[in-house]
Amino acid sequence: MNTAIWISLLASVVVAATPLLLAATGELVCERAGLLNLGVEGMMAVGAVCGFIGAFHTGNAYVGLLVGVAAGAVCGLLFAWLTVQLVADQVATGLALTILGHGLSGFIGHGYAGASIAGLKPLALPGLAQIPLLGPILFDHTLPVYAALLLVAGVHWFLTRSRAGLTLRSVGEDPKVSYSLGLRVYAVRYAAAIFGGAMAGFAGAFLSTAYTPMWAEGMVAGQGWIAVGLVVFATWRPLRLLAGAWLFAGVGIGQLFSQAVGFALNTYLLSALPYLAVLLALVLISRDPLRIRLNTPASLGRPFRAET
Amino acid sequence: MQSTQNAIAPASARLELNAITKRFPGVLANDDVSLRVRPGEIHALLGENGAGKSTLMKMIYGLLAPDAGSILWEGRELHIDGPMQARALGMGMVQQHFALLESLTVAENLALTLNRHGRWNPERIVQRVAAAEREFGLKVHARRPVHRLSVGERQRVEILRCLLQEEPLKLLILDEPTAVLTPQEIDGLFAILRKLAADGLSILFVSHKLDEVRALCERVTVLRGGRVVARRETSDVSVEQLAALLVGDAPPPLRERSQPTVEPRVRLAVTDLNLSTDDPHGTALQHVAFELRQGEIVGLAGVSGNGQQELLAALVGERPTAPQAVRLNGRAVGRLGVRARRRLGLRYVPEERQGKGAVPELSLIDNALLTRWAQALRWGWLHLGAARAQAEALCARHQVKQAGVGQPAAALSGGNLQKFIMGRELDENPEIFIVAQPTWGVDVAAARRIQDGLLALRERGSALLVISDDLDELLLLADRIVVMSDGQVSPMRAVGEVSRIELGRWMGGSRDGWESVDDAA
Amino acid sequence: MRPEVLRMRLVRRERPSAAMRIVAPLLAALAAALITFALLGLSGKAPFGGFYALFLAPLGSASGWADVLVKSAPLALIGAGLVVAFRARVWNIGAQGQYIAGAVLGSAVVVYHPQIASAWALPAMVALGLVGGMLYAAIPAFLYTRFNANVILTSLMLDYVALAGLHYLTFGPWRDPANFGFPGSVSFPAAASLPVLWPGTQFDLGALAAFGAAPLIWLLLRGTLFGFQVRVSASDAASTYAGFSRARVIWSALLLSGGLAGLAGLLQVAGPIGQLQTSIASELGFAAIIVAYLGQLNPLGVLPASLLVGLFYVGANNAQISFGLSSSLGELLQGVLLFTLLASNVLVNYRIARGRL
Amino acid sequence: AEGYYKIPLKKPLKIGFVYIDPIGNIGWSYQHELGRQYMDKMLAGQVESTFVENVSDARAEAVFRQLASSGHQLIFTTSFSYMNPTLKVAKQFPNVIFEQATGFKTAPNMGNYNARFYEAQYLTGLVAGAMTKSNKIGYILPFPIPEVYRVVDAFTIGLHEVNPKATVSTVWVNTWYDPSKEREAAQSLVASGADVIATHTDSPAPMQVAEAHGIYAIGQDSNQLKYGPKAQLTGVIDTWGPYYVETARRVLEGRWKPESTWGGLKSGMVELAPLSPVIPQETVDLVMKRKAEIEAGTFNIFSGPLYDQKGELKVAAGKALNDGDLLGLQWFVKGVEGKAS
Ligand SMILES: Nc1ncnc2c1ncn2[C@@H]1O[C@H](COP(=O)(O)OP(=O)(O)OP(=O)(O)O)[C@@H](O)[C@H]1O
Ligand SMILES: Nc1ncnc2c1ncn2[C@@H]1O[C@H](COP(=O)(O)OP(=O)(O)OP(=O)(O)O)[C@@H](O)[C@H]1O
Ligand SMILES: [Mg+2]
Ligand SMILES: [Mg+2]
Repeated sequence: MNTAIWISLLASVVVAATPLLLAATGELVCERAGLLNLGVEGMMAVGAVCGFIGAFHTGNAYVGLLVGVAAGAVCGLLFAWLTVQLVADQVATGLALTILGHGLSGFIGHGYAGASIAGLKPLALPGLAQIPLLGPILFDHTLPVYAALLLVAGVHWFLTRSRAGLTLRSVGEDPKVSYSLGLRVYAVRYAAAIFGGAMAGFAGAFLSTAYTPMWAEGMVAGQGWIAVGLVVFATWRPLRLLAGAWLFAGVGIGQLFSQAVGFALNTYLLSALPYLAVLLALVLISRDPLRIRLNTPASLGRPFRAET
Repeated sequence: MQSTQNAIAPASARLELNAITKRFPGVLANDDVSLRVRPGEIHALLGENGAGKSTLMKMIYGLLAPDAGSILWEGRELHIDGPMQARALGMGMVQQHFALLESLTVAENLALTLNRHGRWNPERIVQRVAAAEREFGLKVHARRPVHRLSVGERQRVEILRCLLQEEPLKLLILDEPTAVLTPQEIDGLFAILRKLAADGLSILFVSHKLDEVRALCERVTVLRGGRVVARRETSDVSVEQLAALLVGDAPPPLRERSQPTVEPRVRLAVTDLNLSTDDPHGTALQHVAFELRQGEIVGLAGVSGNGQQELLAALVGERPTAPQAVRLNGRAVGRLGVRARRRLGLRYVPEERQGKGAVPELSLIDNALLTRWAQALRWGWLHLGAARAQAEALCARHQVKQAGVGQPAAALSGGNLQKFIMGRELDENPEIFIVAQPTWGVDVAAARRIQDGLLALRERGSALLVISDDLDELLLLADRIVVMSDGQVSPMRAVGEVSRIELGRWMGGSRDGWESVDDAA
Repeated sequence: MRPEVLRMRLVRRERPSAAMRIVAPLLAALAAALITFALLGLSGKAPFGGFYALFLAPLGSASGWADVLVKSAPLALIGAGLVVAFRARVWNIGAQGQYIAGAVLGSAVVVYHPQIASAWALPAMVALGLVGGMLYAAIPAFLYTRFNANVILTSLMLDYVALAGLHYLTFGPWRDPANFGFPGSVSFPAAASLPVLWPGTQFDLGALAAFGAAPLIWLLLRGTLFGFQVRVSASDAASTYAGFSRARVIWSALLLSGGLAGLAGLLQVAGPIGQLQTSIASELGFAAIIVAYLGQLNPLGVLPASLLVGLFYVGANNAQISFGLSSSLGELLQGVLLFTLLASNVLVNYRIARGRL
Repeated sequence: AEGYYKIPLKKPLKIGFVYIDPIGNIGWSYQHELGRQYMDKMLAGQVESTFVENVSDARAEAVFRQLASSGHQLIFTTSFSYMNPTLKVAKQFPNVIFEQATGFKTAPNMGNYNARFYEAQYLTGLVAGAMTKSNKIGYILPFPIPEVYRVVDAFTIGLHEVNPKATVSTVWVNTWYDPSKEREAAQSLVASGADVIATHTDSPAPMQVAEAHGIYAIGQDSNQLKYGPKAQLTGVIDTWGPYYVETARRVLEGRWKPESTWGGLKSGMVELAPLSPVIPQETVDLVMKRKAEIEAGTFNIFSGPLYDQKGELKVAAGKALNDGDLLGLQWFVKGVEGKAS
């Protein structure tokens, strides 16, 4: 195989990992604040349809992205309202959000199925895109692809280096203690949920305005679930998320490519390969229970209410 | 001190509580409580378990809202919207239960409440911690994660947090800050507090240790059943009088200790016990050896975090060891688990009550079964009817105040929960009984009852190991005493033959006199 | 200015309000009805008719009830198992995969004996269905207890693997040879099919049995040592103290919930579906998670919760047929009702007072 | 008269349609929906129709039953996976007539219908053969069922007729519909050198990939021109309307009997999407010629000699596969690369 093929495949992997990265990074932040939002799939669907509609009516896919982000943020807000304000169960609320998001996206997207838009165009980064090998793999993509990479780096920095990140981690570890230290537990959890929703919306809008510029019910097709899984895989650390998303997308594309070049293997096995690869990697990295326990936000999924 | 106090007119009280009332479901926690604290005053709040001290402190700090009454802060009425605002006003609080985040480092924990307005620079915080360590003489490891700290060190971090506070600190609330500190640390802390008070800081101090209160505080307010029953200048009252005010009458005297009559059998023997830890900063046990005889209480002293937890885990079967390292009645049990050792007559009470000694979410019925389920099992079914009766009997026998055994354990006050847990184990008349921190945070009367229970068990011929940070308690209860330090235990000494000074040195890490006794033995 | 709704203050009740357990769902239904009306109005449909078709009409006829029961049965069965897992803090979200595994292993009897007429066929299939689900759930149990691999992730990934496996079998070696290359096993003969108890509907013995699981699980949790272990596993340290092995609880919880999911799978293929097909599962596994939580992790609560979700399914069909409501609107309104239910639940444990957050 | 299945009719005739996915505006179910709307228009006043979309196989039986018991007397079930549930419900509702798409089982009150997509796909193969430069065609496949083998084989036969050197690379995605995965499959095919992409899955994502890479693609189910204005060479369009009208009429007139209908280009059940202007005229002529021959029944696509992937002779010269063979077709012809399932 020549280098051009490798480059083209790796570039595809980077793009295919983008929606997973966006959604998973949002979910990671949300979970680090102690909120387990299983509604990523539904929020992505809403982001996808709203992003598409935005792009369709304005003729500008970037506007579409913004609309998708905003719609996702509203979903996140709804989740926060239920789970933070009304102390509803997080697991049930997340699953309900998935159903609601599916239904809502189908409902408002009804007239848009089958419509077409001009999708986002790649923006080759001047200078960077000319780097041999790395340039075309990393720096010749649409905006959300860069955004996802920056997001991972930014969230990593945020969590490890910033005051707000420290506050967020504290809230996720022990909201009761954080509250008694004078931290704004509710505000932090709201913000985290909204951010998580916004990024899921971003991921959905990326699908409908850039990856496969169109709208159809069910187009998210389980990627939200994979994103949730990747957060666990990454043991709540953003850089591992990058590894997980690339691994998943890489094995997925690798198996398709191997078929395309006539590599004969059981195709069902190939289909299952990305999941098996994530499983195997997880087993290999899960050795140290203490590390995992410390990385897991201790209050994940638990409600918090200040007693008065 | 006396002079500053007189110099400040009552009108300029820093904090004034007027007729505060707070009701919890089924409990009137504070009833018409009024209190004044002046700048520079160290004010003690005393009361039995459940008297309402923590509740009152939480209302000042904004963690709870009063149902009625008003709080004046520097003369103005205060409507606090939460701790955030309280801190902005210059309040700091060390809560009864640690308010630390386990996975963060000490510096991060401190940073959370620091530097709110200035530029964010974690490195500066490490430096400030170092400076504060020197200034206040409170040693902490700034870069160490909290989950690796000993209890004492955690307490120091808590105190440091308040001392480092940026908004000029005007009121410091300390809810039982000394329960886990060594005597030396307590002295150090008191020196700091006195100095700060001299600079005008007001301090509210909650403790069950009456001599401390007398040593530190100028005035004391005593709560009983949520009401103020006395206000005194500490110079006017003795410890005995304080104790009487607290409980309404004097605590019952401890029973007379009898001397063992026959040559006692060895119940528990530990020989060359070594145990590594999975945690690089945990304490590994090295060559631990001692024995426990029928009819005696052995006290295990030491600053917590020196391997006591690991030792307990190894003795009771939570962590396996070499088979011969631990023997019960002569039988090597190093490989046996908790259940098997319990069947062999060993029972224990861990130091964590909520979450280990009892499951907070579960009812008292379930909690009464926690270590006794094997007895309630009939043909694979748990006899819940019998279990309820058992739980009720347990509460009645040990004077556990509760609102029904169907209620969750979380609803018990700390002292009552401890009585419940101790009662559950004592009722089984274990041949070998290991208990950690039997009276932590328990009021004087309840502590007496618990200690009495331990002595009674000793009289019935059981062997007891009491692990405690409280040296006085050990000297009161134990026949023989060993000190644990850095994963090793000192030679065992009869209580009458050893001085507090020597024990204190050993607790501080000295090895003087270890070999000599070993040779002699 | 913060909106008024953010200003309400929730005060924890002394104990959960029994009255609110009844009132809250009614309030939720009312709120959902209002939102439904608004949405139907927006999409130009008659509000009352739509609401009726969606949530009430299925209960107006005997066959509607039968349909609801048939849809609810697997949810009740899987949900009851998940209650045990979730109570034991074992996050098995792989019921979908375990369901498939049970269906597959149980179907093996028919695939290898297409003409089977023995009275042992069904019992053997039921046993294999249970075992299939258990074996599949044993994988996350093993990976967790041996390698510490997170159960959420392993069980989720295994869902997809199970689906691929099902595809392999139904499109490959287990395909009915007489079917012109169509996917799916042979149709199950009478001896391998559950007897229909309610003629003219799909309500069969399996559905009836499925509803029996919840009370049994209730008894199990309440009265047995295992149930006690599950309750105590709310705290790891307390479990250790009691002398319970966490690994054993994890294994048991996964095997039990997996076994019931597998059984549900078998009861579907040997019942309403009648063959091992490519798409036997749809979203049952996930719906069952909602059922478990809607039932407040109480095995008995699972029964009404499963009936509600079953009603959703039937109502959505019904609303399309008799009212021309799009499937997405049906799904949307289900989501709305779930949300209002979850939101109103707060009233069971809290009462509302004015004031700060 | 002869063999007609009569039911006591209520007028207007209520007709139910069941779709496997949401209708959307493109793809398999949408084409059926267009057919339903066409029927409504043509038989206005005589029929009343209802549809239920997004009905998974697991829910199918209950939906059929609900339709049958709510007065629908003719029910079209439009997925191959609905065959067994349709049969089961048909037995219980003798006064309702069922028509199931792309299956093969019948009952006294149940017929089936299918379209010869492969006829059109053969023609698109002719086009692809003329247009490929890399001589590598990519084909994205859902699941190994005979329909898929038929279209791939017919396509390849057409391809080789024009360009014997060209090969078809297949990628199984094991899903009918997943835009992201279909896109990734198309990208992999492009990376491996394919310059024409065909698909038997349902989303237009492969068309978009082709458009983005400046290569060609063959449409599927619906006209996908708007997703690939430059890329779409032509495509297969399913047209069910006339069949629905005809069937409803028969039921109304008491002339219905259970049959297996398999319509192709001739009956209009399958149509060819407009040919792209970039296709050379000689190819267009060839396509038109073959189309006419197929419609006239003078040309059999599957006539021998046909070799399988390993080069073994499967159909000797002078022989041809009949409908029965095609119904259960399970192998790829020579020139198709990749695993046969
Ligand atoms: N959040 C709460 N809900 C219900 N009851 C409570 C709550 N907090 C405190 N109480 C009750 O209020 C009373 C006072 O409790 P408080 O914690 O103030 O006692 P305390 O004096 O601090 O006791 P201790 O010495 O054990 O710390 C107790 O009866 C306790 O059970
Ligand atoms: N929900 C509750 N219902 C009934 N009683 C409670 C409840 N929560 C707490 N309590 C009681 O109130 C007491 C005080 O609770 P809390 O958790 O505040 O502990 P505390 O001993 O006062 O320590 P701190 O000063 O750190 O708060 C507990 O010991 C318990 O008896
Ligand atoms: Mg207290
Ligand atoms: Mg207390």
